[in-house]
Amino acid sequence: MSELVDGDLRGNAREVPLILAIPEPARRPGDTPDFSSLKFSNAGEVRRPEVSDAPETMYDLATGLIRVLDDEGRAVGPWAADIDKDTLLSGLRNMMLTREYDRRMMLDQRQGKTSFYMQCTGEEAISCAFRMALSDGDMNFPTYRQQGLLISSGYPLELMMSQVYSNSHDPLRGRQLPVMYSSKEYGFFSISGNLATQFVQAVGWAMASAIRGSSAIAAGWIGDGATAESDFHSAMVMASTYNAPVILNIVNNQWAISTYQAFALGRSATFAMRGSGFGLPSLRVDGNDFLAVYAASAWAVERARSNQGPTLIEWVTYRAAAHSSSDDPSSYRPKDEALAWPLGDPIDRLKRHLIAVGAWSEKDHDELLVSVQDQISRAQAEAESYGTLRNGPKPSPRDIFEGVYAEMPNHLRLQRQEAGY
Amino acid sequence: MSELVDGDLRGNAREVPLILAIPEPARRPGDTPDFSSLKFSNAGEVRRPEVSDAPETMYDLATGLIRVLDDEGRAVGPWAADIDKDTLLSGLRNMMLTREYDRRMMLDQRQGKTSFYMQCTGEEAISCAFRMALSDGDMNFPTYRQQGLLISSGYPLELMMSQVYSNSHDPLRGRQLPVMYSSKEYGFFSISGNLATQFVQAVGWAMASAIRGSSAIAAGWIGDGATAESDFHSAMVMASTYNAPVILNIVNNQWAISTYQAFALGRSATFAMRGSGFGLPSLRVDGNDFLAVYAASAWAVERARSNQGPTLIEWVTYRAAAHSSSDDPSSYRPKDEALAWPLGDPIDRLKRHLIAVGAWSEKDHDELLVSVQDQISRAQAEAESYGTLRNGPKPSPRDIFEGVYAEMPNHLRLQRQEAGY
Amino acid sequence: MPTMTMIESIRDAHAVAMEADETVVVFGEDVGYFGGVFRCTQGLQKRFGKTRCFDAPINESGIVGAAIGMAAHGLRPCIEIQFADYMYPAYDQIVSEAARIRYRSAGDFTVPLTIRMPVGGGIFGGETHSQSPEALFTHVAGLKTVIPSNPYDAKGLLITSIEDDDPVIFLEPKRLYNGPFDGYHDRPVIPWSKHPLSEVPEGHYKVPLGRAAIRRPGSAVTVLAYGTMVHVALAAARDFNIDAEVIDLRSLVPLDLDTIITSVKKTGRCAVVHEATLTSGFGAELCSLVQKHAFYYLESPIERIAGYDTPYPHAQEWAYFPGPDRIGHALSRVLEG
Amino acid sequence: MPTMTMIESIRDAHAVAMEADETVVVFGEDVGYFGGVFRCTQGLQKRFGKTRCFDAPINESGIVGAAIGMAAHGLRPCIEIQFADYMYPAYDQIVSEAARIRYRSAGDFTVPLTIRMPVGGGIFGGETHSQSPEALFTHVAGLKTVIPSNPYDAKGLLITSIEDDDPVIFLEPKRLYNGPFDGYHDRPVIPWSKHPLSEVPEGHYKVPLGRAAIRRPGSAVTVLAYGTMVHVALAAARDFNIDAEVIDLRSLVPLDLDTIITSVKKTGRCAVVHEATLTSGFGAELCSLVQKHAFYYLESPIERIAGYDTPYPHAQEWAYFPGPDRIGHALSRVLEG
Ligand SMILES: Cc1ncc(C[n+]2csc(CCOP(=O)(O)OP(=O)(O)O)c2C)c(N)n1
Ligand SMILES: Cc1ncc(C[n+]2csc(CCOP(=O)(O)OP(=O)(O)O)c2C)c(N)n1
Ligand SMILES: [Mg+2]
Ligand SMILES: [Mg+2]
Repeated sequence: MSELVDGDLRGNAREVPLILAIPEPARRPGDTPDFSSLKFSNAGEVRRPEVSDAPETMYDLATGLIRVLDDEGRAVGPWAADIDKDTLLSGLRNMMLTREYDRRMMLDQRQGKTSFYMQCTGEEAISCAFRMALSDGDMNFPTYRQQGLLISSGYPLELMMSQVYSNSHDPLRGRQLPVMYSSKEYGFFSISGNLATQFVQAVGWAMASAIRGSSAIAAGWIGDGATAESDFHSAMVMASTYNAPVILNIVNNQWAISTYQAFALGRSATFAMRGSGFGLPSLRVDGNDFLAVYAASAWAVERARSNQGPTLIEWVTYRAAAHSSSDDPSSYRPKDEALAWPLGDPIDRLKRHLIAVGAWSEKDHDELLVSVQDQISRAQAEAESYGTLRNGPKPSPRDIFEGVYAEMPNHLRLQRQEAGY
Repeated sequence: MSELVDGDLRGNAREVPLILAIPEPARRPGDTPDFSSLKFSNAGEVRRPEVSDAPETMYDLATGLIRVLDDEGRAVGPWAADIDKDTLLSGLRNMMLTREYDRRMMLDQRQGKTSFYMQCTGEEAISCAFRMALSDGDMNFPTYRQQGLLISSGYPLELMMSQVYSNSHDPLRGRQLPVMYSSKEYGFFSISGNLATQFVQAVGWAMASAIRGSSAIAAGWIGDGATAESDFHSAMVMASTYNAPVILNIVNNQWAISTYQAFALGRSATFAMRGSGFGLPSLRVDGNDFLAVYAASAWAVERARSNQGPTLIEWVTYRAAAHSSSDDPSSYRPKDEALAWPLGDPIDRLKRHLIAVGAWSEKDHDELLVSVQDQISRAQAEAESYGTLRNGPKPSPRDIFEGVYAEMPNHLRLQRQEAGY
Repeated sequence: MPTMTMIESIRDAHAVAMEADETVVVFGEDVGYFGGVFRCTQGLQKRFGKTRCFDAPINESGIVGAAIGMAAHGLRPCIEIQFADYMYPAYDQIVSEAARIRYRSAGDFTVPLTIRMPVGGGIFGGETHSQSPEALFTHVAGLKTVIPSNPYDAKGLLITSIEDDDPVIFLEPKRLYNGPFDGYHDRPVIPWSKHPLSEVPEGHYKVPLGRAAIRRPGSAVTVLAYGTMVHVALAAARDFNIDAEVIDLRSLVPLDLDTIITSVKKTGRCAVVHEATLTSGFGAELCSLVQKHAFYYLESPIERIAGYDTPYPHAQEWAYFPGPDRIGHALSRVLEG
Repeated sequence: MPTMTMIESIRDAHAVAMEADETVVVFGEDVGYFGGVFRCTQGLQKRFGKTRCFDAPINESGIVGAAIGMAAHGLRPCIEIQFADYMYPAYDQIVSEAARIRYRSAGDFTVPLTIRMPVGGGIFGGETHSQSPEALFTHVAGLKTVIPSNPYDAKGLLITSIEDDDPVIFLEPKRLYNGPFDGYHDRPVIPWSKHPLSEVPEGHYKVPLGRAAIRRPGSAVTVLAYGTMVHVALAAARDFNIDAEVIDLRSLVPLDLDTIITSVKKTGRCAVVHEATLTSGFGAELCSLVQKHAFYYLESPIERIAGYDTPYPHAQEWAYFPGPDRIGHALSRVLEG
């Protein structure tokens, strides 16, 4: 293309034509999956610094991978904490509930009961274990793939489903796209359709907590792709400058719709390294390892709660399902890539750990699955009785006009009257 | 303020009230200046890696400070290159021209010949030496404090002044605020009033150069304060992802109007570290050391030109003058802080080096100053003959309507007619 | 002549423009390998190579900012914002930069840039996949704003936009991508192939900016519409038996004021239709122009039929959408007034 | 009663609001130690402490985004954008977030946030220190947009805005900061102390949103104005000897439509004045409302006197600015029409 170069763009010493680099995933549809370019540590390999250590001594944590569960399901290394069996079992249940919930809602979307749905298959450990490390009163600023936070906090499943169905019991009165839940009471900030905006809002919430001398901390959530957004930077700057009590979570599930993580990552080896550039302790953690997630979360929670400031965490995982009900990943990645994911499945791994330590059996597991499926079915039946997007009772069109402002201004009242609602 | 805490914000294990950290400069008006918190290397101390070294082996360069000139004016260490005398003398002249130009324009602003002016006093080495390391055809995307780039490229001073005066010879036809120059021919992109936008535009220009197989590279410029802006991030992401042939320059002059650099910097030790978070080689350089600036610039230029990708450079300097003609720094920093700046004055340091190596004398310097002042005076007289903002010939009001689009649309033609121009 | 959907004709416009001019480059989120979430750039990467059509990080400001830099270098970028609802992070680069660089540099640098984005509702997309932000562009001097209503115009206008030397905002009514939509959401979808304006010439042709099209001549009332609402307005005229003159504006800036005023002087009545929220929508500008230039011809107040001044709701989409019924009743008011 | 400049009354409003409510926090670029480049927050950090009034990194999106998070926590942030021209990087947080969080969460979270920003020209600020982007806010459902024209209103409206439970965009005409300005740039500056509306009560008082003020009763034509243009319109009426009824809107959303329509029905004529660019400016909305609600009373077309559809130029500032002369001639046209 050298005929395109203007004469005046040529300098003296310019022999080499410049080249634009375009990232490309290792494998595309039809290829055999291959994750060999990703660097993972072994379970137990990464050190565990004190929460009070100076951030600049911790930059190595941004390139390793904190893992606790080894291939035999044993908990090993410095991040292996003594977590009681009940906690682990409730974590297992929460993950399974999340997965069954997703399965059911996806099915309902396919059956036309709603317009849209998004699963978090394969990523359940991250939100479920993280939520268990938080306290009530703390606030999450989630993306659309942290339904596990709500489920782990005991939020009524039938209300989640009612939101997905946009039915007459939808707490958001039909206004929001399915999965865009909101619950102040359960520490779950209203989800935005615009990527990354929540990340800096989380920092602001944490700043407010500090301004008010409260002890509640905040957690921001973002996907690997969305770290490219500007508000990722805003959040890092604000958190770093004001030492805000916030945990900034990057869920790196390798994909952003059809775009491989390398487009957001660029030349850096890991997303966690972004935090080092802001002087923040930054952990890179196996997001499919419930025990690692729990331990790293608890570590960051302690840091924030004790006025030692923000922590950035990159959770390494894989988006096993489609991006959303509108997406078909088989057109941009190998069909069986999820199965080849080297960090396995989080539910399976926790189950094997529990069996390995003698706290669980295949039979227990089967029974739990039945119980979980039963719980989902009952919630679903209840939610459907309140209507779905296509059938049954619905939020009122009057609701279109309400809640735009605290009090309805005249011009909206007029529009409502003209509309006849 | 604990009565402010809502009951429901309290968790279980929350003894410690959280605290918001607000950065504060070491000294305020009335205090004795103190820069002891800044970490500087000695001249010659920082190593010089090969341009082709792997970025991840270079992160130490982001925390050191590349310096060449020692306290005796000698050029020492691995970054001391063999620069011929003429280059250094023309660098000296360019810096002095820049300083005298600033002095004169500031005076003219005070005398009402224009509305506004911005000096770069103390920062001259950065743009002057950098420009000398570039080739014609390369493109800068500057901020308002890189007049040294234009001056060093031989752009006519009377045209710069005409822009400042918004007079009848103003190449920008009176449309732009003073100092917002533009010259494609001289490799100087149109300056924007909105901070940081140019940083990612520079990356785009470099990407285009690579797409077209050209060999011209781009340089983006940004202030320490403006690194907090979102487009700083956009630039880093784009440059890192596409390995764009661009040099990303942060001019850290310690202040952003009244705001100390720590508000943008946060917990990180240096601005250069931001680059490490993107896997980019990142240099931290004494910006008041002409030889260091030249050497580091040449290194980064070679990297970009040879398809090895972007380099981030933090130039450490001090904004010796007010932010702009509208600002009075004595209300937010010690009056004599500039004098206490540990890295000295760039003109003075290059002069002492030239004297130390026997290539210059006080007398030569005095003569050069006279010649520079004379050049400025002649240019000024010429520019003023074309009018100033308050007196003499001016751009036409017709110009308001032209150049909004390539061709004037009907609605604008109508407005111009109605306006009577 | 082949018939095409709007997606196909947009894809074709890209290919024609890229074939004709090596400086045309295309990029955006998911537009490279995958070909865009609406598939409007499918096949381009394969055909023109990875440096002519490529994926981008999710950073709208960065995408537009980089495109501005490319344009300053002499390329002609045509970029996609995945949904218009996601253009806000890029708004500074669009308003403060793309729109003003020619002016502020006195022509030293220019920005021949096309920014495509899907707009409008009707797909149960909720508040962040349904917006129509055209008025946020028409207020900005230095931008052109274009919105086609059919495959023929989409291709011709997109080629014109890419070849234009100024930044053009190219709005694509997503509800029209796969077929014309007259607002009756509960009736079967009609394919584009049944619509005459799906006949799209092969190769290069242009539809000029600033030229409206009269889609239905009439004498009772002038209806100003664009994008999806052209089809809905036509349905309203048909079903309410109103002899409306329906004008498809096609480009909002520059605007074809002559066609508008000539029509209003003939009909003596006027209504404006858009999906965007009413207050300060582009309909307000149209009203103001019509009342100024045809004041003494107007027999009744100009009506605006628009989105309500609320966010775009999900479940209540069809109560919110200005459908044929709402338009029909408004037109009746204009006729009675 | 003390007289105050607009800067002083804004400063005072902050102090009163912060004193009354511990949840009010103030931050922005240079607003802490220094007290803001226009000194509107001077003294607040000293008086209320560093966690109630503080400096911010230069990141408008971050400032607004963090403020939204704080508001969700229960604080009432009042933040400054240094110039309205620099709000664009925050536009996504304002439009997609602040404006919609109450709605999308069905009241679960709310955003009691005030965003102050200086607007308008007249200080030789060039294209990026002169803009008037009010229409970019009035188009957005969920925002309120307020713009005072004098010290009394500035304090009362700012207190009301801070205490309001929804996001309020508070626009401060910077050319009025230090004195009323009637558009005659070459005449000596008059200090606020000579103007009756510089008398500002001490302590707490409110001026309600959505209530316009008639600054000059008249019978010949209704002039709708806000901010600086109120003073310029009054000068035009005086110097062209026109019995205009000059209405100071004070808040654009919510709008005092009653006062406007009552006046137009009385005068039968109307003109709208603003500094913002004409096309799709807020004047278009006002025109549309007036022609709809007072159609049968109007005797001539409504005129808009506004900024030209170009960026704001530097040297030609006074040719660009809609001064008393341009307004006077337009009013004469309205009277003749
Ligand atoms: C500002 C903005 N730009 C673009 C989109 C469209 N979009 C929705 S999800 C998505 C991909 C996000 O990927 P990632 O952050 O990795 O999260 P994941 O879906 O993998 O959980 C994109 C581009 C959006 N919602 N908002
Ligand atoms: C988007 C935007 N926000 C705010 C401003 C106002 N402003 C102009 S210069 C400046 C300080 C910039 O400081 P820094 O980046 O350190 O550059 P320096 O002036 O020190 O060279 C600010 C806040 C602006 N011009 N643009
Ligand atoms: Mg992802
Ligand atoms: Mg600075």
